[in-house]
Amino acid sequence: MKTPVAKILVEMSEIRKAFAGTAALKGVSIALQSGSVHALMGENGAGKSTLMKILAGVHQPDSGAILREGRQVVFHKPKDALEAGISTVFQELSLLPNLTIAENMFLGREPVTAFGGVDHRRMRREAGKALAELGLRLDPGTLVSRLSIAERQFVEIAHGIMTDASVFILDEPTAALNAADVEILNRHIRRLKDEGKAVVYISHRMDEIFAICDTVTVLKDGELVGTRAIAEMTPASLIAMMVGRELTDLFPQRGDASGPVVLSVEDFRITERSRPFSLSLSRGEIVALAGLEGQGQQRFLRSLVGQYHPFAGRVTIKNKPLSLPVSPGGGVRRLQAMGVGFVPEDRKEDGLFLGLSVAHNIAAALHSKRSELAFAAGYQRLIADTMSSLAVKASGPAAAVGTLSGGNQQKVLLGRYLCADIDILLVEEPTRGVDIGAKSEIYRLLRDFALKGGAVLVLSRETVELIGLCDRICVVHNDTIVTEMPAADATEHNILDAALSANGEANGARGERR
Amino acid sequence: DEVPLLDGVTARAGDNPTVEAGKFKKDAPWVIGMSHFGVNANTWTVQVAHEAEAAAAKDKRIAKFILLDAGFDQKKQVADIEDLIAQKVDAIIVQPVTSTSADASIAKAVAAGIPVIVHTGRIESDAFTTEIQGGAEHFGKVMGDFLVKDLGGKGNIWVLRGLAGHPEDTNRYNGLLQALKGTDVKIIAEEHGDWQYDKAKKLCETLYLNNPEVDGIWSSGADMTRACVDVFKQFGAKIPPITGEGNNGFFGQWIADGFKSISAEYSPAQGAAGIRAAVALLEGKDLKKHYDYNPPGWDLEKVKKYYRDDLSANVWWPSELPEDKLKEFYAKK
Amino acid sequence: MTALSRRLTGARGSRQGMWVLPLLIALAIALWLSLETAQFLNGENLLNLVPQAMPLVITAVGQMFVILLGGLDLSVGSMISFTTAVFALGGPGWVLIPAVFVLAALVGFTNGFIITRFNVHPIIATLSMQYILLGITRVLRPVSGGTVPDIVISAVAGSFLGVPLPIFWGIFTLLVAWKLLYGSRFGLHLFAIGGGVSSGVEDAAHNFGIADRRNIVLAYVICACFAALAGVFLAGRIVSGDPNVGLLFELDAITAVAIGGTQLSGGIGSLHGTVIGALVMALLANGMNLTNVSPFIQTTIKGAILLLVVALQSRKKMGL
Amino acid sequence: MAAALANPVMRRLLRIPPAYYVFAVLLLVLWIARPNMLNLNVMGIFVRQIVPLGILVLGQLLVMRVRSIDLSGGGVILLINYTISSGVFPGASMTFFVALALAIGLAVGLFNGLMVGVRRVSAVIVTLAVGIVLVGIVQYLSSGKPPGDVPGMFGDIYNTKLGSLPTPVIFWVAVSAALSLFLSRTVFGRYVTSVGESVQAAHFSGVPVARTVVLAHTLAGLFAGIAALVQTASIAVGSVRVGLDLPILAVAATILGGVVFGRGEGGVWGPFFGVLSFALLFVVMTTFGVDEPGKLIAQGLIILLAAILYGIRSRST
Ligand SMILES: Nc1ncnc2c1ncn2[C@@H]1O[C@H](COP(=O)(O)OP(=O)(O)OP(=O)(O)O)[C@@H](O)[C@H]1O
Ligand SMILES: Nc1ncnc2c1ncn2[C@@H]1O[C@H](COP(=O)(O)OP(=O)(O)OP(=O)(O)O)[C@@H](O)[C@H]1O
Ligand SMILES: O[C@@H]1[C@H](O)[C@H](O)CO[C@H]1O
Ligand SMILES: [Mg+2]
Ligand SMILES: [Mg+2]
Repeated sequence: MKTPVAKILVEMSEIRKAFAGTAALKGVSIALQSGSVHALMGENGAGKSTLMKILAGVHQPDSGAILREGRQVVFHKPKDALEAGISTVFQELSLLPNLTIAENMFLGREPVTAFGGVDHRRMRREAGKALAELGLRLDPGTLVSRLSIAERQFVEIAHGIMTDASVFILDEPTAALNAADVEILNRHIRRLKDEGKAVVYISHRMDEIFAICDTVTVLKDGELVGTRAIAEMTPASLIAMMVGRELTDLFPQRGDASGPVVLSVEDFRITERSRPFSLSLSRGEIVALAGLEGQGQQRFLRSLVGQYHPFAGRVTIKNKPLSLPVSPGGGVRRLQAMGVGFVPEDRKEDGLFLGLSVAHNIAAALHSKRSELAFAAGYQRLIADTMSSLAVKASGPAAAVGTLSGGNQQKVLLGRYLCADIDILLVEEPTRGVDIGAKSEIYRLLRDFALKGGAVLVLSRETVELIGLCDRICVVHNDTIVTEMPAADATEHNILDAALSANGEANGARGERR
Repeated sequence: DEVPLLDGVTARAGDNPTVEAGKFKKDAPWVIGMSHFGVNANTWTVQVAHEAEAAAAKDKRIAKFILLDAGFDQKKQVADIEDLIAQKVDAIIVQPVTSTSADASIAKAVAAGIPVIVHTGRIESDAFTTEIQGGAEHFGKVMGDFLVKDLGGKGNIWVLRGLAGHPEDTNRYNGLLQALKGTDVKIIAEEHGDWQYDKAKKLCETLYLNNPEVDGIWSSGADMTRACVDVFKQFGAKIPPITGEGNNGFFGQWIADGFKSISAEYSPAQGAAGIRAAVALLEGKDLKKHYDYNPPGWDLEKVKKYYRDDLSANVWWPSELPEDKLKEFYAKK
Repeated sequence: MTALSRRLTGARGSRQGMWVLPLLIALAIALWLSLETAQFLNGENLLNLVPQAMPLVITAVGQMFVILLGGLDLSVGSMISFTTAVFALGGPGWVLIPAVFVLAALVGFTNGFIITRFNVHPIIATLSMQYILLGITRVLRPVSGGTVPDIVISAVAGSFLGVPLPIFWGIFTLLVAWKLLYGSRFGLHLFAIGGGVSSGVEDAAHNFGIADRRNIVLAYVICACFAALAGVFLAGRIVSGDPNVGLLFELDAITAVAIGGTQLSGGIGSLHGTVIGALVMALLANGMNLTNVSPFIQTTIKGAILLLVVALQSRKKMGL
Repeated sequence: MAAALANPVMRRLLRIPPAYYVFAVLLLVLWIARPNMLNLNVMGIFVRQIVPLGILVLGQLLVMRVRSIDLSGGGVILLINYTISSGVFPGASMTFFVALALAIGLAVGLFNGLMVGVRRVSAVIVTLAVGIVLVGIVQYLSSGKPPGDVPGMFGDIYNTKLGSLPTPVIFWVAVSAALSLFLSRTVFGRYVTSVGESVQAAHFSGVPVARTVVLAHTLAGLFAGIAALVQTASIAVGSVRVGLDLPILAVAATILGGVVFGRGEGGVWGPFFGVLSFALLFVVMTTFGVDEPGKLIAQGLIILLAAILYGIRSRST
């Protein structure tokens, strides 16, 4: 491998930025070198995304300077940054659902034909090539609205890294990806690095940082803690740098899972052609649904709240039958009335009221138990308690949730269901985009919930999380549960094994995505 | 022998050619089409449609009477007339929305050999076959003359106009200006009440509260007079001389409250006159090209003769509707 | 069955919105008319239909550009009246014709500028513009009248090689709109911006480096210019200036766009759908006249058919 | 500047809906030009003129807060005016007519709500079409029986006063206050806020989204029914045409009052003052004898300038 002389492609110095009076960045400096992957770490709300949005031209700094190869530049808008060769994959998914994959990938820099029209043919060809390089077999003419979240994430990544830029910013690109997908992405990041590009990589997944990064900059509360070579660091020392303490136990102790069955699913068939399966969930238990992307685990969970019509099956909740199919409009309410809460994975689209207060977001599910015409209680006490027990970092209950960092948003979302009178939780991706400190807190919250007699069914792409958090793991493949194992015995390897080679058919990791 | 079209309608003096007799003569049964400027503008416009329909129903030789409604939309009137031509009707009656918009399509109809009768409005071209021009200036002037006379040629008046941009409004207003010329009657406030009760009521209230000192009110008719009278009654003030039009509700008010007024005549039966003109042309009778409808104003005596306590406020006088129709449409329960 | 009804109404998850069903409805109306009355298929009537539908087609196509952005332009009716009023001021065609388009561009620019720079809701910005333009129009031309340049009159009434000129107006309109919408980066960017708006991420397209404000302004300019084109056409048809000719026309235009499957929340719609929507409305008006439907009941029928077409267009998203 | 903007009191002030300062400025103008008109008696009469719009706005703000719109109000008003004045219910009592009006309003609102909330069709188009159908029904009925007189009792009530204020004005204030309380205190109010912010999030947090939208529209229909009663009482006679611009004006007043699609910073009182601003604007322009084109231009400019000012301010915070 040749080692070109590293040079500084971008330097941000003394960047300050405040939102409505609260400082998000208090004089942060960072230098990005060619041929290097630079990790940006820090707890939720540390200011990572804000720093990168400034580099991407989305926000303008209150003070401080950006130097591009030594020359000072000012980015008024994203286009300016793009033109300066800085390409970004944003943390929040922001593809346009009504455009095709190809159109999204070339948006803003479409090739044109001799007649001035958009060269759709070329766009599709090149998009198809880019997708193939990422191992995706998607038709570039597909509308993004038809893609799954993980597929969208990939398209977003493809859009970001298949550009002719020299600085690439990846803000939590793997939040919706599973291990196999992450490996594909890592290959591309290494390619960029070899080509002498500078890459900024933001992730809360420690293993990824150590696998591909060269340098790490840690932020805390908008301030620079320091920049180190990854080679000098260990996961423990990095965590210590981020949180100011060593995190000994990421996962809480498992509990006693021998309570009565509260949720039982029998002879459930997700689709007409899928094989039936059964599943039961007891008080005090946390059960995982593991598997590769798009194997039916989400479809199953969401058919319980009425989003999909299952083909057949019986579901009993606390000895009361749930008649299937559940109505799409009223399913969530129906389950809430039975003491079941559903936490959707996409907190921005489906979960939170971004423009409304933390208080409103937390109390939202509490009102639903009462009649429309009833007086709405204030729940100040409960809201304050929830905020403090979840350690939500916000200026107060009146702060708009959209201004909180990703991790704190997730806590608010969970808080909504934890404080409602609920004893069964169906959770999708409990810690997507959440930093390690907050992750640990969320795991503890879920375990406490189980210890107090609750039951949790979790769906996650992070296998390690499932192993550490849960009591039992059900591996889903091809719209059915193929294996069930106690989490204590599970390893990433045997889960992946089950997920891949179920029925003896060796489906490729990237097999049937759709 | 003159064809009687409507009381108050006379052939215009001066240069007024005669439509070549027999030019449009046709054997019955006939199909007559009418393009109404806007059936549902107010109760007066509804009544015009009813008067026309009743007149057409009375004549057994008219096999079919097609009424189209432009809804005050110039574009639609052009299309309506085209659609009547496409249906090859025997005569077309046009109540123009504006003084120009229908010109081209009227010319088209005449070119297709279909006689065109224009009434309750006027158009700038003379492409039509015959017209009964509802005298808007005359209407405004009758009202203006009354005020000038009653005020002794001196005083301050409010002017309540109809729908802005509507030729009927402008022409009535021009008639007022003619009457005021050379007098000391001054317009101290001028507003558009769109001929509607609610708008006019707001205006009169506001004007009154601004400055109740007014010697007379020129109202362009329709339902505005009634509104303004109600405002003065509400404030317990003396009702100044005010002009009105042949509306039964206004008549009742005038008789009951005894203020000074005049009622300019603008009969909805012009709808029937149009049918008679069309029939005359199809019969091959002689018609002049231009007829004017410039009837004198009505005083309280005449109003009392027409007023019907048993009918609702929404009937307009004079009417040719047969008694049973009047009862059917307007009887108070 | 569900697959069929999907096909007809849905194309859910397609970018064109629902246009097949309106097309079938247009065809059904046409079929009904040709069975019901011999006059419908008669050449003269078919030739009437083109100029009757043209102003709505032109205005609706312009309106579609801003609706695709999730915007709305309520000032097009006034723009049309204003155009005819300017024409009737008198003067040679070579001065007036460019003049009205410059003025229209200015009005559209003002709309777009106010909406993008000052964060004013399109309904408020364009409603204000509706009032202001109508006021100016009433100053220029208190009542209808005046003359229109001969060239405009003959451009509407005449024919070329036996083909009536309005057909060429239609072809011109569609070509220009097609080029803007499907043959340029601008068109794609419109869909992108509207897609962001309708999915609640207002600046999604902006973050892709798209000049969103400039494109939004341009869409309002295009909308106003198409309205002016409709105004020129109408001036030629009614042969005079008229302060009221465009009254409430904005509602007809919006309705036509919506019937054609374009969604008012932005990002979904099509040019052909819009043309079909305008044709449904024109066919309905013409058909009811030909079949001698009483004017007292025409409004109800028109409303009911609107209701029917729209009720069949259920969408995934709720709202405007 | 940044520090000043950061001050929460300052930020609050900057977010005041434009309706409030438009109202204040117009009041000031009137106070300078016609101080004698600024008394409760006179103002009461002016405000009474706009009560039908004011009540219609209550429904409009409700549906706009759940991201919908209702353009059918004009049709509802016309139909109710017709049923009361046409004599199709001879000898019916006042109570009957009131009940009938409310029933018509509720039924139309419910229909709108089902179409928008359950079938999810375009609210602009469906309510526009419903309005057209209602107007059409009146046109059809009036071909057989044109509208006539309104029972005298309507006008009599309309003209009463409580103290120095006209009853309709007090009624409007009371209904507005009731709605304001209803929205701020009940579970339904929270639902409205939730649905307005995000339909998806509302759904997943257990808000009955469709029912909320249906109810909002149904209430809007009810308000249109009430507006129709007031309007009918004020004209005291039937009509075949009613201002089609009424619903659009209601939208404008609502937005001036700080309520836009989905968001409701102006609450109920913002739009309330939006309506009052329109009332004052009319009075001021009539007082100054502004002619028809001038009125249109002034009205457009004032709405626009207020919206621009608000837009700049809300953007800067
Ligand atoms: N648009 C905004 N308006 C107001 N406050 C904001 C805005 N964007 C970010 N903030 C605030 O700035 C701080 C930094 O947020 P940022 O999103 O940069 O954090 P982060 O480090 O990316 O966190 P995470 O790991 O959760 O993504 C947070 O307190 C957040 O609430
Ligand atoms: N929502 C917002 N809040 C505050 N400031 C904003 C907002 N949107 C844009 N700006 C600022 O306004 C300025 C201009 O924005 P924008 O990039 O949209 O400009 P533009 O002239 O429209 O560019 P283009 O023509 O490329 O679209 C930038 O400084 C940007 O930060
Ligand atoms: O032109 C008509 C009549 O003159 C009547 O005054 C009513 O209103 C107008 O529409
Ligand atoms: Mg972040
Ligand atoms: Mg921009």
